[in-house]
Amino acid sequence: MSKDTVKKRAYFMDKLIRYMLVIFSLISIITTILIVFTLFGESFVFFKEVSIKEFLTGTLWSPVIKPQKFGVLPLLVGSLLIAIISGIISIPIGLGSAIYLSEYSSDKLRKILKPILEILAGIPSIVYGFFALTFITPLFRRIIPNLEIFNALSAGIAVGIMTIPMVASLSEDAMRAVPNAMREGAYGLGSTTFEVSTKVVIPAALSGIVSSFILAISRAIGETMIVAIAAGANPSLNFNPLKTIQTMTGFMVNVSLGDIPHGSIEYRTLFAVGALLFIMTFIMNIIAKVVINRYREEY
Amino acid sequence: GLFFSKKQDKNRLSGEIVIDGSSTVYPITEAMAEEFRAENRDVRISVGVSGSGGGFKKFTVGTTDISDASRPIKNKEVKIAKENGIEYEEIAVAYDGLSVLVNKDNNFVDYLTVEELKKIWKSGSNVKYWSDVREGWPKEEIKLYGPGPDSGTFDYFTEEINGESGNIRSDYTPSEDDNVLVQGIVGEKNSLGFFGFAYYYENKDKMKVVPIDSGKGAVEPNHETIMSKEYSPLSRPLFIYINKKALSEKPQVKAFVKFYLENAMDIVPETGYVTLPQEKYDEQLSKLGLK
Amino acid sequence: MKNNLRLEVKNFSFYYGSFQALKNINMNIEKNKVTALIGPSGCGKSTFLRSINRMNDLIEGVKYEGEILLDGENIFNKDYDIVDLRKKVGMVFQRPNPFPKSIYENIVYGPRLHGEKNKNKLMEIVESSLKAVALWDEVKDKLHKSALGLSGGQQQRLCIARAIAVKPEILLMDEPTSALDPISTSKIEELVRELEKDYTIIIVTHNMQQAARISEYTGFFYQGEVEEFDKTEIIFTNPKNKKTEDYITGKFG
Amino acid sequence: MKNNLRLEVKNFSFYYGSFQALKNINMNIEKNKVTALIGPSGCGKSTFLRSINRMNDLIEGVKYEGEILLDGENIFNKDYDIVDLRKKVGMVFQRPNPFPKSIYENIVYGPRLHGEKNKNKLMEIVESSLKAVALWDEVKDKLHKSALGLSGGQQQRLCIARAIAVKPEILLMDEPTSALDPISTSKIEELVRELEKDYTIIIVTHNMQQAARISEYTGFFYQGEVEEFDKTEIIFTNPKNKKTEDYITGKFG
Amino acid sequence: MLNRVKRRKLIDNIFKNIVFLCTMFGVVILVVLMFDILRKGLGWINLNFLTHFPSRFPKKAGLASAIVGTSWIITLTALIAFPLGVGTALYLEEYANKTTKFFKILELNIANLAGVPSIVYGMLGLSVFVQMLGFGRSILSGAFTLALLILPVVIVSAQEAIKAVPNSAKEGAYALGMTKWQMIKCVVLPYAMPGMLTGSILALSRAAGEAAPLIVVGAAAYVPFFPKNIFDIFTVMPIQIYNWTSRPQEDFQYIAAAGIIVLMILLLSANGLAIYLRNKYQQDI
Ligand SMILES: Nc1ncnc2c1ncn2[C@@H]1O[C@H](COP(=O)(O)OP(=O)(O)OP(=O)(O)O)[C@@H](O)[C@H]1O
Ligand SMILES: Nc1ncnc2c1ncn2[C@@H]1O[C@H](COP(=O)(O)OP(=O)(O)OP(=O)(O)O)[C@@H](O)[C@H]1O
Ligand SMILES: [Mg+2]
Ligand SMILES: [Mg+2]
Ligand SMILES: O=P([O-])([O-])[O-]
Repeated sequence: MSKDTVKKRAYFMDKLIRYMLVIFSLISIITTILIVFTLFGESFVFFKEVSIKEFLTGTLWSPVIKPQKFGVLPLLVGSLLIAIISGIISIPIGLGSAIYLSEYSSDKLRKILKPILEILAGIPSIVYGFFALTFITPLFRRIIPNLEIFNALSAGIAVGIMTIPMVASLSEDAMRAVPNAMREGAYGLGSTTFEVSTKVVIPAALSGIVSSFILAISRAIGETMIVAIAAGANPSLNFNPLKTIQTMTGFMVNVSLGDIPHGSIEYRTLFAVGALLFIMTFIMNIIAKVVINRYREEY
Repeated sequence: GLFFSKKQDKNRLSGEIVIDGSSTVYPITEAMAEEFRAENRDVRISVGVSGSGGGFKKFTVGTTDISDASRPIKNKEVKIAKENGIEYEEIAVAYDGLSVLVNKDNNFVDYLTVEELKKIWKSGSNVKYWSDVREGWPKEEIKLYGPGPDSGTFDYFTEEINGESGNIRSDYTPSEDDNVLVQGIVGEKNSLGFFGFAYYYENKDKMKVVPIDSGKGAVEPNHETIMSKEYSPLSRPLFIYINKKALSEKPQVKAFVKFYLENAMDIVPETGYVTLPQEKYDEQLSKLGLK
Repeated sequence: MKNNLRLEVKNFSFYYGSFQALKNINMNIEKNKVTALIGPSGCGKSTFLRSINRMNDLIEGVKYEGEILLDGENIFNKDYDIVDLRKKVGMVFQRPNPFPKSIYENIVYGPRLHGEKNKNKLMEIVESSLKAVALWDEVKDKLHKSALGLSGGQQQRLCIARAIAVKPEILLMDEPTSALDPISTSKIEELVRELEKDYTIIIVTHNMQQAARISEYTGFFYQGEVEEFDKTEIIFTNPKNKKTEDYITGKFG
Repeated sequence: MKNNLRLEVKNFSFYYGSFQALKNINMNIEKNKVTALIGPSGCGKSTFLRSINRMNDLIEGVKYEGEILLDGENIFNKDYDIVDLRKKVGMVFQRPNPFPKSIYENIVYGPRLHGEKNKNKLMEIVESSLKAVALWDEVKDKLHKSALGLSGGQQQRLCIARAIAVKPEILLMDEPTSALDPISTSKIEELVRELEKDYTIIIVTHNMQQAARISEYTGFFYQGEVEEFDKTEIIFTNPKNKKTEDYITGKFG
Repeated sequence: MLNRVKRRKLIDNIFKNIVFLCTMFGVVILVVLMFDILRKGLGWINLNFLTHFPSRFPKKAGLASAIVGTSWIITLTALIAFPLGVGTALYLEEYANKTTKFFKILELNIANLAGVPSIVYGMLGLSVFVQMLGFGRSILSGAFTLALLILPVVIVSAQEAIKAVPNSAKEGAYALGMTKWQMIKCVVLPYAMPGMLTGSILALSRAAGEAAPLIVVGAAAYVPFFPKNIFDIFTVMPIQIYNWTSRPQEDFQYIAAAGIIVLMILLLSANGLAIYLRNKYQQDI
């Protein structure tokens, strides 16, 4: 084979792959466009009947129960509650696990523990749902007697547990990618492992760590089954985690798998809520981006 | 040669039957499918669960042959079916008796009248304690459980008791999963809830069923009272909808529907539901020309 | 003399998995003296240096035999305080490894760790350390820029500055001038001479002249063993070992 | 002489963001000669070297002015084939950067890329390249072990071997012996002398003796400018520029 | 001064114990969960359970069609999502100009997709793959739906893995005259493969446990036959399990637990394979 053909082929491959990769990345854009079309098309019809103002500022949500009310705030609060509670669980515990695995544990132990944690991510969410309902809730009820059978607290904790591996595993990867020379430099100055982790490794791995947080929170907001089983289906505008709530996703899964006739206004709420959820994650992501960039500029 | 002729002799059925729809009707259809398949190995029959509404969504555009439904088809759905040129038959296959339940340790609720139920459940109800329901009952707060507004059971209950589909007080604890409701009633001393008969029947010894008085004395739900409609108004019919074209063009669908109606008397009770009277099945068989 | 000993290495061997990188090393390091370690690439100099502040602990699957005594105490003792050890025994690595932080943050990291909070004091430390390594003029206008934007030699000097900012008692330097030009090199050598008054210094170098110029003692490593260890003048003028002589005169290979 | 020119650098300036690292460089590099670049740390030697094979393209926010002609063609031309350029212009970096693969794979990767498939040939290349950098004996038993487990000096030699395995026409070497002992260093110097017959070599070094020993031409960089560029013997015996003289005699600082 | 060291060491020690407990928290929860599930389900696992089709009789009920369905779906999902995700990540990290609007939109867009609830992907799958593209209620539709669902996680984790590849190694590759793609094969993929695999394992595990979007797409609960090809109708284990948990008969709760055990074993072996691959790659580094 002549050198020239080798070269030509290499160049051709390079070009080909380049175009292929562009197409690959366009798929995610296309997905979004399709989602936007799916959600916003029907929402458009919905907002002909219900004013955006009523939807966004109304404090009562009962699209099926008469009299119909289309104030989405209770669902929004429900979703936020779940996201916050699960974040309180998954972020510190996940990050703690990541630090332990990457900075303290031996290679051998890590090779055992990490896959074990990853199994948590693979347990189907119904299992967590029933775990929350039949284990966490009864357990907490002994301490908090006025905890309702369906409540945001247990569901949020279960969602948090489920997303621990996401934080732990991805953060650990990011931390282990920090070159050892950095650690050695810090240890050489007499740092404890705590100081090496918090002052050198975590700042250096920050972007990976934060993106694991964002994935976990996004996942929590998007989680359906656990919430549908353990948090109840009672949209109420309060921030009390001991009460029954309904989240946006919980509502959506009920409507889409339930008995509501397609084409009715009740059914269209599904799309309006979906669209709102989409916009919300969008805003959350923009905020996260800004925050990360701020942090990075310090260096 | 031998193998071939044998196959021809039996005139075996094959092909697909695609069924989807109500979660309430699913157990019956599944049982039918299982028995049907025992005799017709080559028929590829599948049953999905996506709710009555989800089922109709697929049925009215022609992706399924049969749709399970725990309520009659609605006008909007009829319209879509028309637009897509789908014609169908509605067949009632069983009854479900909605059961009203309280915690096992509840020793004062002996029965409830329809009026009392309505007083408790109607939209804007101000019943808070048992004592608000009937004098002499303790002043303890009632905890209410029931299916969420997206199920057929909810629809039926609100219509029959509160007089309007979707009319219900907004502060009860709904769940779309009946097993989850069982947990609520078992776990809460002052609970009151309702759900499908089968769920009560399977958890009989964990909770207490409430007889309902609709003016002719209190009646407890069981197979006899539901079938005889003595237990009223909380027994409702369950349906399957059959695509007419599939019925006439696919011999396996026709055979399956025939099988369904002919064996309902035996199989329906196994699944925790209540049969229609035999005449009803016969009637429908002749209506479809399957007799 | 015994009183003047800071480090005593006794029958020390070191293994990476099954590969033995150091073989039965014995060496005494005197207080407030500069000891140079020389030897061909791969002979174990870095490994030896990294054993003294137990930096090799960070590598999986290593093991060692023998002992290293610091002021009479075995640093491998179970309850020996490793953080304290590393504070006492500073290190400059073979490859510059600045933190991905600003130049300023790189220097104050250590002092802050060890309790210095006063901003003015910290700034003083930054200035004096950077001046000591002759880097101050080059970077004084970009103290808050990332250290990763410095040239190779600048990074190496920054790492030296970072090490001396915590005022260790013993300083391990692994080829600290390999990436430096002669001027910076002579600045660093000057610094070493200066530090010698208060510090005990062990320096790995490939530069014979450098070893000759700055050290009192020199150890010659060869294939994981110490072939010869003696006063520098003896090693360079009158080595007892044939291999040492060959190596120093460049005959060897 | 014009015919012997391989590289012509014309009014070349280079910026990292707003910081100007190279100022109006002019330089002619002759074919089959060794050109040494010297100068204090941070003066822009690496930057210059990395401009020649456009390695600096990989850094965000840089810009340049002027041109660098390779065989008469400006390498910054829009349609200049950058991959080809880098194939022709090999490079050994200041810090060793082996691939996360076995020693063997590190060496054969390039040749294989450029069309060599024959296993025996590849093994020949591995052996000869490793022998050329005097690494063969040390690693011949662990050719299929990860290259990241080698000592600093071994890694540096491996990277040189990797570079020459693809037989570039021009070789850029950024302090290729900074982590090496004298023996290995002299081996590498020998190699450079050898390669000179077929290659054009530009080498950055901090070691004046080395520059004097191996190069025909020497350029002295100072704060981003070329202060003096001439025959090595002239630079080292009779520099025209005061700064050069001071630097070479070590007076300067 | 010594006091200070003592205090710092104390902090370190406390911290170590805290992060250890964090790790153990996950492990303990897993043990509790597994214990509960095993207690309920282990007695129901036998050969029949693995080889039978679904049935309304607890004793006859089996997972065969769901196991096969899940295997099909997950394999196909991996085949679609992994190249797409890694490819997109490579484009973003290695090819795209990070200062352009297009890049920023692309990145934001991916982060966004991660938050879209799975049910919406189900709706999307129903209208696009099942109806528009005409794949019907098939394995193919299901796999594409799940692939889109996990794509953002695969992309983001692959991106992080690529970011961590040392620049010096890349430069070394370019200096040998490699094209970008050759450089990626030589340096980026080997360095980043462990991280990419981790992300994909997590994502695939999630896909294997998803029921809702597949129900919307049209997976059935009762499928008493094996799919013949990727255009066939199917069921998956989570649907089967979900279906069992919602039945009134108590025995089915145990069967659901047995189903979960089997699903976990399947996930574990898939994880095992991926972990083996990950360690293998990590060793080379
Ligand atoms: N990536 C970068 N970003 C910003 N500034 C840089 C970058 N790399 C180098 N510089 C600056 O450019 C100048 C020249 O750097 P260069 O690396 O070319 O020096 P050098 O002559 O090779 O020094 P040394 O001998 O120490 O390696 C230095 O002042 C350095 O701080
Ligand atoms: N992490 C490691 N794992 C396995 N072997 C190693 C490791 N680090 C070093 N070695 C081996 O141990 C021996 C000594 O290495 P060391 O780094 O101490 O050499 P050195 O004398 O510092 O060499 P140089 O002057 O090239 O830096 C070498 O053969 C090297 O290949
Ligand atoms: Mg070394
Ligand atoms: Mg340089
Ligand atoms: O599934 P449903 O019977 O509630 O429609």
